[in-house]
Amino acid sequence: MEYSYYPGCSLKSSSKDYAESVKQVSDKLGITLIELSNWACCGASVSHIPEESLSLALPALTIAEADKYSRDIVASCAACFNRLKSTHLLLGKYPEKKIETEKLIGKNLSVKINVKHFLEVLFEEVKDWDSIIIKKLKGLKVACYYGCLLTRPNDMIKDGKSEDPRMMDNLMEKLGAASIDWPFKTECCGTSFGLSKPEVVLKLSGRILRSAKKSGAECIVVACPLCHSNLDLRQSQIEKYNNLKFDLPVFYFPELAALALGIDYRNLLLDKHIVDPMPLLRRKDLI
Amino acid sequence: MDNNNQQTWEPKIYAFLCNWCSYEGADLAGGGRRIYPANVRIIRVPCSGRIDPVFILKSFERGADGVLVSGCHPGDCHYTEGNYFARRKFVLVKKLLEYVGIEPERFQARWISASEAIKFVETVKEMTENIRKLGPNTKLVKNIKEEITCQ
Amino acid sequence: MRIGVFICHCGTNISGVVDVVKLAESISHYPGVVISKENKYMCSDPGQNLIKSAVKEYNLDRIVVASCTPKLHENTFRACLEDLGLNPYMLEIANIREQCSWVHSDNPELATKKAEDLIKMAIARVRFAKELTCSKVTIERRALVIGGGVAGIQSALDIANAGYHVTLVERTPSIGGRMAQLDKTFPTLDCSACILTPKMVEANRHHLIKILTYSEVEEVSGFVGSFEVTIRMKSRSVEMKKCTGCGMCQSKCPVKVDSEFDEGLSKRRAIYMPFPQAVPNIPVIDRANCRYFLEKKCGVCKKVCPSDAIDYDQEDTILKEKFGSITIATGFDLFDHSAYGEYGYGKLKNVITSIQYERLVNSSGPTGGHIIRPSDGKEAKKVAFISCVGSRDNKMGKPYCSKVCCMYTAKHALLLKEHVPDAEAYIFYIDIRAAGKNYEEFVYRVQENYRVKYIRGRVSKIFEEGDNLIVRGFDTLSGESIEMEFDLVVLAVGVIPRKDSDSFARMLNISLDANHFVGELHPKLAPVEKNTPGIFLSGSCQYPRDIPESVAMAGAAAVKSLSLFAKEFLTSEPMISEVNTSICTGCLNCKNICPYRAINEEEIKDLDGKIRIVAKVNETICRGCGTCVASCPSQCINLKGVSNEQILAAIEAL
Amino acid sequence: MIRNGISQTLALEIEKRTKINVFGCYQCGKCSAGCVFSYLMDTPPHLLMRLIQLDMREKALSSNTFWGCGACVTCSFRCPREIDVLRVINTVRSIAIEERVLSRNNSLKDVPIFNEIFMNNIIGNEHVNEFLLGANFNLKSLKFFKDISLLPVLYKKDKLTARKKASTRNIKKIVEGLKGNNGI
Repeated sequence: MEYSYYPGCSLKSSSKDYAESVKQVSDKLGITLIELSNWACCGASVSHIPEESLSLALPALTIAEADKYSRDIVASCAACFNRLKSTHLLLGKYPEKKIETEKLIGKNLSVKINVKHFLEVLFEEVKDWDSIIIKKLKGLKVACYYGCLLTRPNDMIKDGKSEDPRMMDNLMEKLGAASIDWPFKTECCGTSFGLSKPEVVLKLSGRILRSAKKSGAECIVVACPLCHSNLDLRQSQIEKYNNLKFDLPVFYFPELAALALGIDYRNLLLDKHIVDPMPLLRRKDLI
Repeated sequence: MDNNNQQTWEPKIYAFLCNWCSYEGADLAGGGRRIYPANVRIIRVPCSGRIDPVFILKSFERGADGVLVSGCHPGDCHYTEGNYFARRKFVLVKKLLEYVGIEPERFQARWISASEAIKFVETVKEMTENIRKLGPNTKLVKNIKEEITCQ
Repeated sequence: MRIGVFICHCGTNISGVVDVVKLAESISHYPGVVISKENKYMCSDPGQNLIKSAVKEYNLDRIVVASCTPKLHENTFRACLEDLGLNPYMLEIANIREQCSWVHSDNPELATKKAEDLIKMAIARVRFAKELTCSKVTIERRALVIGGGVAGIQSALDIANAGYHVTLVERTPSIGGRMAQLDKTFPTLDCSACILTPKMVEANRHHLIKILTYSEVEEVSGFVGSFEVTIRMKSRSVEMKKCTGCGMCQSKCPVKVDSEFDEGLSKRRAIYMPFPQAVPNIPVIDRANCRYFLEKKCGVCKKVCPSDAIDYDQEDTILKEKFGSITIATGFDLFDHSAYGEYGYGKLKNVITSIQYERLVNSSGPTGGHIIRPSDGKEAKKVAFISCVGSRDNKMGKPYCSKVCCMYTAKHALLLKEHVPDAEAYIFYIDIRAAGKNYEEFVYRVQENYRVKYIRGRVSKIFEEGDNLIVRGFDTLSGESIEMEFDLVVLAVGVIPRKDSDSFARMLNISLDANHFVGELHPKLAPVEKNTPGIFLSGSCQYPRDIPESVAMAGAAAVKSLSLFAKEFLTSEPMISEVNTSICTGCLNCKNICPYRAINEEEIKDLDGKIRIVAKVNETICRGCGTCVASCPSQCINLKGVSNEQILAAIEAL
Repeated sequence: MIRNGISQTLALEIEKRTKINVFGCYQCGKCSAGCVFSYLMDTPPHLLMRLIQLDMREKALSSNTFWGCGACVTCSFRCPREIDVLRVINTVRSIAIEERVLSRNNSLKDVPIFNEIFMNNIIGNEHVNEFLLGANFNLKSLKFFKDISLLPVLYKKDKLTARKKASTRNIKKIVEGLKGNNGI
């Protein structure tokens, strides 16, 4: 199936590895992601934007752009997905907000197309994983980390249990990995406080890493570039701050899917990860 | 009432009110001495479910400029569910009136409880004003000259 | 037809705005009106005497009184007509006070015009008035009580002690209900079983009470004074007459399933008594789990039974009986906390419900009264009690306060301190609602003497870390975040209506309130009555009730039954529907929409001898809403007292 | 001290902008309990709601609740009264920015600086240039060497380059349009 693809800013800079794995997996599975040519930043988080009309206008620009093609929008960044989808929902719910936003961006909005996260797309497109998996991720203990924005407010991804989402866990189990049950699946990692008040990230992400480690995870799987940079890029800072040692590689979920689908790991830009995942993958005989 | 004289014309509104909620709401408006236009003529029925569409059509035929029907709120019906049947009927009545060319605003269905005197007063005020703007009802009106005779 | 019109000044209430004298004058010329008079106070004795003498003098047969709302004096004037030997329904009231003079005091001219219109409409209506009479109905002086908890038991006892027969129907194998599951009762800390068991025994021994356990009401028809009720007595597979209650069968049964009575904290057998003090003291076989019924093997209970009471072939018994009144005492269910994702979707082992805690703390419970945690059997030393789980929560669709949780939670914390003196108890609450007698004092005792820590703030998340639970809360009084480790968390789950309350209500044809509790006739003045006459409410089926309230309601409901039984006969409502069978086509549209199921089909013989089906109104069930009248396509059904002719005449009067 | 009764100006302003009725809040504290950022705030979310209910405008607008908020939506998501707390917090921030009310507590003074740089960044580029974002922030917040240790890694891992500047200027247009309306 064809989708309008909204990569988001991070996938163009700090998270090229995520972008690459999304591309590899969708190519392999025949999912056509057509990047919107004229997309704008979604605003990343409502807390950055001085006012609501602007926080709605930014995603609306992209929604209006996607309206042209009447294909569902796919985002792979959880924050982008959240901004696009909750804007979409809010504009559908409050017609006067829709009119206001249309005026502001100078374009009409149909709010008919859907907004999906790449995780949902993988789930909907592939029904039978067993027949296409080349290498099962046997024995890999993963902690699926959804972050706060993938499931909130109510069921952003169609997963039923927003406090204990299962979609990524189910995907990992289909790929042959063992997903562990842990309580910090949807806790916030500290978002963009990494720049403005880094202690926040060191504290909050530290708790997430600690809980994952305690629950017996060997690595963490994420669906958001910001979660990734907080847990991966800042892991050494976090270790220092908390005086703990984690050594937990952080994967994007399509990276693990790619490995299971038999895509060569050298195509995956895994070397961009800060916590080196190679020793773990080698230990598990996955590369 | 002489409907043809525009100078003295006052809208004539029939109100069919259920005995348990809306009629008591109207009584409560009286108890509170809440002034409203003297254009409404109330007909007491046991339940909004009792209101036959024929009553509404008959009212228009007899020169009513507006018809208000009101019963207990859904779920509060004294007779458990009479007002649900009423609601379904009124939707059809509204369509029928539109079909025969009567402005749908002339027919209003409301849920007014025994404690909602203010809602009753506001409804009557609003309806009187709206109908005043619409002018006299001329559709369906029969020119019945003969008075009811007595044995 | 000779109509008299009597217009009331109501002091100056009416005459201060409406020109009453002029009105009486102009009305007197109205066709059919023989006499038109006004008086200062029509409802007073002189006013009524005026009417009486006018009726006699002018030989009037119908009367219109233009005065205040009919809600006030309709009955006064009806009685006045009755005194004169006229039928009381030959009367119409024109409401020219509440709906005219009081609300149009700004424009006396228009008010007078409107008053005239209202009187004209009343005259038109009274012209079509017919004489109406009530019929008498006999009363079946036996009561049915549905539900064998403390409310049902008390109702049954109160009615039986007054000398009437009562049938008490209970769904589970024993009476006792929720109260039997409780350990102590607040605020007196009486042992719940100790005060309930004597009542259960008393009911069981009462010669006027028939207890049907393991039975359910399946169908109810009829009406006040004679409800026809079908009761299914599920087969116990044990012959009640032979069984001695020795308990041999349940000690030998090889099947173990979760005990409902112990809320899953212990196992019971497939043949079981729910608890040792069960009444009747006779087990049942749970056929869904019994190996004999599932696999046709086993049969151990039959072999070991010393009195040969086991009967695998026993069948359900259907009982049809008539009752004059029905008391609903079906009780409540508890909120299923697996709806709370933030509290672990019901998956965390050491997060238990308040009713489970009652069983834990009970010395005859599954742990012998030791407060130990389900995961590892370790004694709980630090326990969090969380209130308002599934109550005061719009997100969960439970906006109402569950009422009893504040008190039982205080009691739970106290019991923890009594059982484990060195334990720590924390109660997370939003508001403490302790408005019963001695309740507030009890809560203070728990805080002051037992040093239970009350933390004002709703808990946002509970999760496991290792063996223990982490509770994330906030003390809104100090402004401090709280993240504390606990051995055990007890959720004060809210009281909710019985899960099958919707189908139960349909069966009885009664209404439920917005929260699906059984709605009462009037929240202030008739809290134990239903809008269906002859049906009464007791206990938590109406709203969360504690024990004293349930018992009080039970007594009140019993009195309602008794005052019904004390009557010689019932009179039926005169303003009800009637079918003109000569033009009824038998479409039975009316039957389908009647909210009271008062209409049935009837076969009648035409003049030419042909049999056809027509609608027939049951006069005692019909309440006179008139929904059928407005829906009859052939206009053959009419409402006595508010007939189509009367309303159309009123419309045409202007 | 509240002497002359309580008006509702702030609450009504919020209701006008968001259609949220803050008087539904009964201060159960679940929002503050679930908020992982509440320790940063001088006024946790439930208390901010209270200040709005009491119309304590100055105190609400000068709180740092909205600078400490990470927009993780936990408060709105778990609120038993189904109040979208996050939208209320954001609206209070908007009003504070419009009225140029300064925070009475400067522990989070860098957050508005970051937000401003972020906005300028996307106004200029149509998207976020993360390197420029970080560099500008360090300059403006006078923390020149913050995260400097990460630089070589970021450089080596090619995490610093970004998407080419877009040719359109939609965001700029919108912001200018808004300025015309409200004078931000």
